[in-house]
Amino acid sequence: MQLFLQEQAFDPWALAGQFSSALNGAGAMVTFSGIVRDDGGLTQLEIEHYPNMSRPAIMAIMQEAQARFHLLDAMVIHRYGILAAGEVIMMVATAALHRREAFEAAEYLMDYLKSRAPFWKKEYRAEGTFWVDAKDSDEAALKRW
Amino acid sequence: MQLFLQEQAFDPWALAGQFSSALNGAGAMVTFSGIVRDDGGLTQLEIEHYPNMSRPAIMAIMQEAQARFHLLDAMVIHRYGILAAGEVIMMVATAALHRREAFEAAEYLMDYLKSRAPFWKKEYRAEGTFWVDAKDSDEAALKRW
Amino acid sequence: MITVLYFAWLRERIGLGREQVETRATTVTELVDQLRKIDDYHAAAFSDLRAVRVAVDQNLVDFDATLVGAREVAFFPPMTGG
Amino acid sequence: MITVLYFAWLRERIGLGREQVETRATTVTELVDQLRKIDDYHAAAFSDLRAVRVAVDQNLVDFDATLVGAREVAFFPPMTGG
Repeated sequence: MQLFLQEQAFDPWALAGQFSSALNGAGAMVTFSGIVRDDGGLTQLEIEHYPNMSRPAIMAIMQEAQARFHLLDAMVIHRYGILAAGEVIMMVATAALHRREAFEAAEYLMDYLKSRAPFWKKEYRAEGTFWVDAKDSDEAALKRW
Repeated sequence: MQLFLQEQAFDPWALAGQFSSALNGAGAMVTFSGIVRDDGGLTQLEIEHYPNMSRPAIMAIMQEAQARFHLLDAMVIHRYGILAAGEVIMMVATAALHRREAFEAAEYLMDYLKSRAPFWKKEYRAEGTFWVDAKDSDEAALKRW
Repeated sequence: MITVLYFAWLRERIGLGREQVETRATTVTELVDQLRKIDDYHAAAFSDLRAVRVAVDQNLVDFDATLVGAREVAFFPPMTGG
Repeated sequence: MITVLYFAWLRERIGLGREQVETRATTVTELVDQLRKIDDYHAAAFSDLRAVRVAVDQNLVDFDATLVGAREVAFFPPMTGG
């Protein structure tokens, strides 16, 4: 399993290709990429994180996902710092024998990263800066697991 | 929306990158890749399809997915012919404003491609050749939708 | 005259992937009854219809579907795409 | 001596991201009561604890969690990762 936390931009598809090439015996691979959504008014997105905690918190989520969904491998990349609209914020990749496990593990990882990994997003707009509120729907999504 | 049906191998991550680059306003992108699973005994996999039907059938599934999950874009690549273990059989990519729609659309596409697109898999093993049986679990997966 | 197509193990069991059939069948079931009489291979391929799916003019249908106006009927096992 | 960390709008409202606090608090709640008294900024940041999450030594905990042996306590809003 691999976890990258970094400020600099990354090529998600080069990393997905490396992840894919290293697989052995997998039948299914899922990737999720989160993109800074360009809604017309956003000039940039700042992502703050808690460095001492983000790595162990995400590693714990990944280990839980691996055990629960019998993953052959998993990868998470998450950026922090300043991002422009259209840039990839983060990517999750999962590999398993069958599609159901690969899909569920990716959704599980995303649901936990959204609400349990110590990251906070701040939007920069012409009108000012705004911390993104946590959504009730994201907290509710955890109940599925 | 793009659909590629082809005999030759493809680079899924180059295509995913092109798909990603063309997105405008998406917040979430999901890919699924199906891989010829190397279980030790498989020497090759042959995929037969019904050329007159496979393209319209998959296009209909993609249009249904786009409408149902408000997709910004979708892409399907599916190979036929002879494949070796470890090769990518097919890829689905979906893009939406939010992660739930992108995930659900990819799962919906996969569930329908598995059981409603006219493809048949034949395994080549030392002991002989075997047509892959459709799984009850794949038919059952459609009930979710 | 209808074009009849066979895929996967139906094609292998019958020994051909396509044939032109002169028929007065008005439903898929009637066509299957006619095809069964061609030879033992056809009869064997259609011995258990629970294992067979059918498309009329590239659309999945049930065996009681009409053949009025149909040009191409395909028989095959449950699909295993993806 | 405990290291107290603040993130996101708590950091901005309090005006600093980290401070060393001499405390006899045995729970997070007791520590919060002490922090509130530092100045109006602290008091404002902790005015509604429903909007605040806390981690002790990098583990998410409830406000009644013990501080015995704790070295680092972090306060922040609900997380918005992914």
